[in-house]
Amino acid sequence: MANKLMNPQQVVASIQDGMTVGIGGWGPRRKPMALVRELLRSPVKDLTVVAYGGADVGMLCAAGKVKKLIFAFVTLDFIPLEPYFRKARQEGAIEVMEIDEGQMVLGLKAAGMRVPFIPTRIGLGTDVLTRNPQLRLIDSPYDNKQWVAMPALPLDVALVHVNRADARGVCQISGPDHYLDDLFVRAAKQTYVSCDELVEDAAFASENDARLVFWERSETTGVVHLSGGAHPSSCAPLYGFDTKHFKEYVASAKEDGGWDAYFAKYVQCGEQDYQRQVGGMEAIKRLPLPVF
Amino acid sequence: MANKLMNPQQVVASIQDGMTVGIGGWGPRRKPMALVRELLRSPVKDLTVVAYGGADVGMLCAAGKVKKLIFAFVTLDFIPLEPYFRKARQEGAIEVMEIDEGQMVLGLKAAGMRVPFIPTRIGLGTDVLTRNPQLRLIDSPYDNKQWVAMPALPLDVALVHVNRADARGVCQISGPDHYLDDLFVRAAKQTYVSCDELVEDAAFASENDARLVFWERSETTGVVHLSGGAHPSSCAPLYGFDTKHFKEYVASAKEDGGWDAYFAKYVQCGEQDYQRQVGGMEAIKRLPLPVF
Amino acid sequence: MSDIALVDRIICAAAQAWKDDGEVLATGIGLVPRLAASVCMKSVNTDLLMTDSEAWLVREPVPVGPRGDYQLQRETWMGFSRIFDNVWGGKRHAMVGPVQVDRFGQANISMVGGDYDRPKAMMLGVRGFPGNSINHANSFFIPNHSRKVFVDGEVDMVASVGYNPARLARGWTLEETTDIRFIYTNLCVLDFGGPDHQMRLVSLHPGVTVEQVQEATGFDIHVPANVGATPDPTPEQLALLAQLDPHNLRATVLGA
Amino acid sequence: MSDIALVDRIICAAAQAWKDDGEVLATGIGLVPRLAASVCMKSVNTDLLMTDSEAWLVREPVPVGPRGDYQLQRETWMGFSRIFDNVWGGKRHAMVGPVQVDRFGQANISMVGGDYDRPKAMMLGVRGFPGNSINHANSFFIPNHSRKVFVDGEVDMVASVGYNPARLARGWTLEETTDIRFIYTNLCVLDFGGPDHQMRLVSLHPGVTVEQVQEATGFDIHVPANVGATPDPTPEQLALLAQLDPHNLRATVLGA
Repeated sequence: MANKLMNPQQVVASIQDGMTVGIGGWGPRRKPMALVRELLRSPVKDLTVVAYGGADVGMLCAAGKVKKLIFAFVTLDFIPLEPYFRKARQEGAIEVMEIDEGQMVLGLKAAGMRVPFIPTRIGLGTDVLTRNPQLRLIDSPYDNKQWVAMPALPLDVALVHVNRADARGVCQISGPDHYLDDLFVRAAKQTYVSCDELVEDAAFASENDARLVFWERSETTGVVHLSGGAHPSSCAPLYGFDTKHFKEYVASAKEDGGWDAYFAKYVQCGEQDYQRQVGGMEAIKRLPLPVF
Repeated sequence: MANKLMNPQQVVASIQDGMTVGIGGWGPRRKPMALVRELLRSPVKDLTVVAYGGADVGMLCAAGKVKKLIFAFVTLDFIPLEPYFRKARQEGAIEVMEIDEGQMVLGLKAAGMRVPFIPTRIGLGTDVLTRNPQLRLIDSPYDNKQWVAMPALPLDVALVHVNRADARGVCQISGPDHYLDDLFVRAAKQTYVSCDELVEDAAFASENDARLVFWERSETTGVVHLSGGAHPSSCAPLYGFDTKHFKEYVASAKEDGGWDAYFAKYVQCGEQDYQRQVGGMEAIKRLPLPVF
Repeated sequence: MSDIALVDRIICAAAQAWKDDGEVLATGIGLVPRLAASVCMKSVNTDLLMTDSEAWLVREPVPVGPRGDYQLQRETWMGFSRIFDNVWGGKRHAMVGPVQVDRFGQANISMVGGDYDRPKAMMLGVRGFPGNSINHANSFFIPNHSRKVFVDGEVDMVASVGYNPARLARGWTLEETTDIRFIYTNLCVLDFGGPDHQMRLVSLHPGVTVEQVQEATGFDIHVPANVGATPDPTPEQLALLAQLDPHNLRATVLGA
Repeated sequence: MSDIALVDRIICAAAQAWKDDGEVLATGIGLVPRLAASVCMKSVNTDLLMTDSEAWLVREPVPVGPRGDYQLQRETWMGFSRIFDNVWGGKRHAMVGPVQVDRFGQANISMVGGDYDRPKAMMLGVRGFPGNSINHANSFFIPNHSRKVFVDGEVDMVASVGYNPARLARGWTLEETTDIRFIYTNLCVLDFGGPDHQMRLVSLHPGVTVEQVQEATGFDIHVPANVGATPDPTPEQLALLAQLDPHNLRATVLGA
């Protein structure tokens, strides 16, 4: 029986310069932040990143890891504007493919289904088309309308964070929403999952538990046990996002050398020191769930 | 607050000659058989039926209701060959569009998404293409391959059977599989649901209950309370399919005038007499769940 | 002047947006639109669907702010993937807050500035605007009616489709691509019922003049012969608002 | 002759079909394929995925027939909609039982007869054969090796794609469209490893001759210089089979 347990360094070692990396979660919610921090510590560069973006995207931009960003939004929700993403865009530091949230769904679905595109009306009449001339309009053989052919968005690697997983790669998301994580996973050649809890194989035997498993273990390449691995993003129902930490992160962007200071304090130090500095797992578990 | 309660006669009154009717369930599992029986009693004709077919399709064929059948299979599972569907095909009595199970998924999805088609490799190299010249091959703007453009399968009406519903049209399927019922519902202009149990609006408040609701009530046009309404098909976990009844049904097809006799005994009589003849709700509830 | 708080007037006016929609998902993005949808569902159109703004459809609107021991009245799982099923089916009417709107009703929340590659101010990205706008009905809430919002020419990044014939794809009509219902601002209520979908003044809030509105708008609006006043909320609506916003979060949204 | 039951020999030979597949969904349609997949998952390739043949992936194969107090070892919900996600991703190897197979490996479970509009014998329909065959690996089980199954010419309704260059769509290669692994019959084991994907004899069951196989096949098969015998099951495999088929349902599938 395959044992897929890995450490974060092994995950990052399988990500090469120029790869396309999809990141699960949504804004400041259930982002694989510990894996992102490990990526920040690595020499990897020139990534194409696909995400419903939050601080994951901001940090990767700040660290110069992003060549191209495929996105519909980047936001921290309670702080609408992500500061380092903003800076990267305003400085013209990254290429972008800016698309609708639902177009990203279709692109990931197409990749998972191994088709080149899915037709959609989304984008017609908007600058999504003018800013992305690679998005082609097609005729339908069944009507007289033009349709946007949303291209597949195949990923080399998907990074996601889940509540619970076993060593074989069975992953459970027990918060109210799994977002589009299953689509990221199916669109990717390799999927690396961090989990708050590592559990025995038998943990999913009840109907209710098995229903919260959203992809087959054959879609999971590696599993990293990282309690609190989504911090400072949330991982419902275990913990909310860390508004204090996010405020410090956002404030850093207003200082000269702010990113370097944040990086030195929270990233360079390694994950153990990171958790100590944010108050340890006890503090993380006390972070209240956000009320929307 | 909308009250969508109807009786079966009202459902059938909204189905007109020539309409396209999708039927939920799968083979002998969770079919809206009481609604189908009501349709058999009506003068409606020339229907195009879309289904993962079981006795629903067989009976509609036997009664001469079907002009065209869109199908991937028709089967009773433990009795592989559906006798009246078979007879209709062998007599050339119905037009057919015979497609792959997954192509039907794509066609229903396309209809629900309101796009004319979804590209797929399914069907290439097979007689699904030669027998359905209306299925067009298209070029992709993003590669050099030909793809099958699986057309949308929009439905005028969807008929489905669920475990529990409220009068507003919130529907819960609590068996292990909802099959593709949500896709039938989203592909349809009007959806009529029969339910084993009619419950209060508050019945779905827990997370586990709300997760077993697979479409918004805005997709439900009408609700009919019909305990045992799936019989002789199954409605897990409430009751299994009625093998004895199915055997009698299958045997009838071997007799001259067999359908007329079955119809007179089990359909013409109305639903109350039907249930009495099959042993009443107590007998239906005792039907063991099938073991696959 | 009226002694009704302006924000309450706007919310209760905006609660009429879904009046004739029947059973659609009402999504109000931001406090004012969400309260408007909530008031509507409780009093104007009780068939509306709403979420808890997270992952569940609920039988009754969830009060905004800290909930104390309030229990969610769930009726359907409605995570993001399900939301797209709903959007693509068209049975939704969203009320959103764009940063720019032009005379075609084209709206922008993505970026501001003339150079797309180096925006003067990067904002959120287009989010779901392209898909929402072409799939279902939309209304807007604009807390700061001004020429910075209602821009001359086109918005800097057209995130949602408007009534702009020049951008129409082959085979489509403007009526198929675009369904913008109402715009609620701190000055007035507008729609696109003028000639050729021109933006039209529907009603003025107390103390606001037609000239003020036109002055604060970067393009000509259609002014019908008789423009009424935005009605006062009823006492019942105000009582509902107090229940739905128990912490009075709405008091500061217009920058009090 | 061997004292090993033929059906046990076939099941244990067929259990090798998934040997080198790694972590894929093994779907065995019908008793023999399902028991073959079950034996494989318990002994040959423990990374396999299997379902309970209803709606759940399970950690261990479910014994066939009435289950008594056996408890399902669920690991993932796997209703039909999820199965299609898996199929379309390609990580599956199914073993199915077609009614007709031709020299290209094209298979049929739909209908028999020369007139599609009035079949001589209507069967199931194409089911998932078109999608399975072009998306993932497939093997066949044929309990009655004969010219009625292995037909001359093409099957009456090509439900699954085979190695037929005449049916290749533009831009595709046979290696992309078709991946037929093994055919297990009551006489022998076959694959498509002959020249130009010709059907090839892999092994003969005890007491069966090459001539018998060729005689029972409606087209020429490739016979390599040395054709071995289908191996005996090991005692461990037979013990597993007894666990997985506690009611000995397999005793009658070859028409004993």
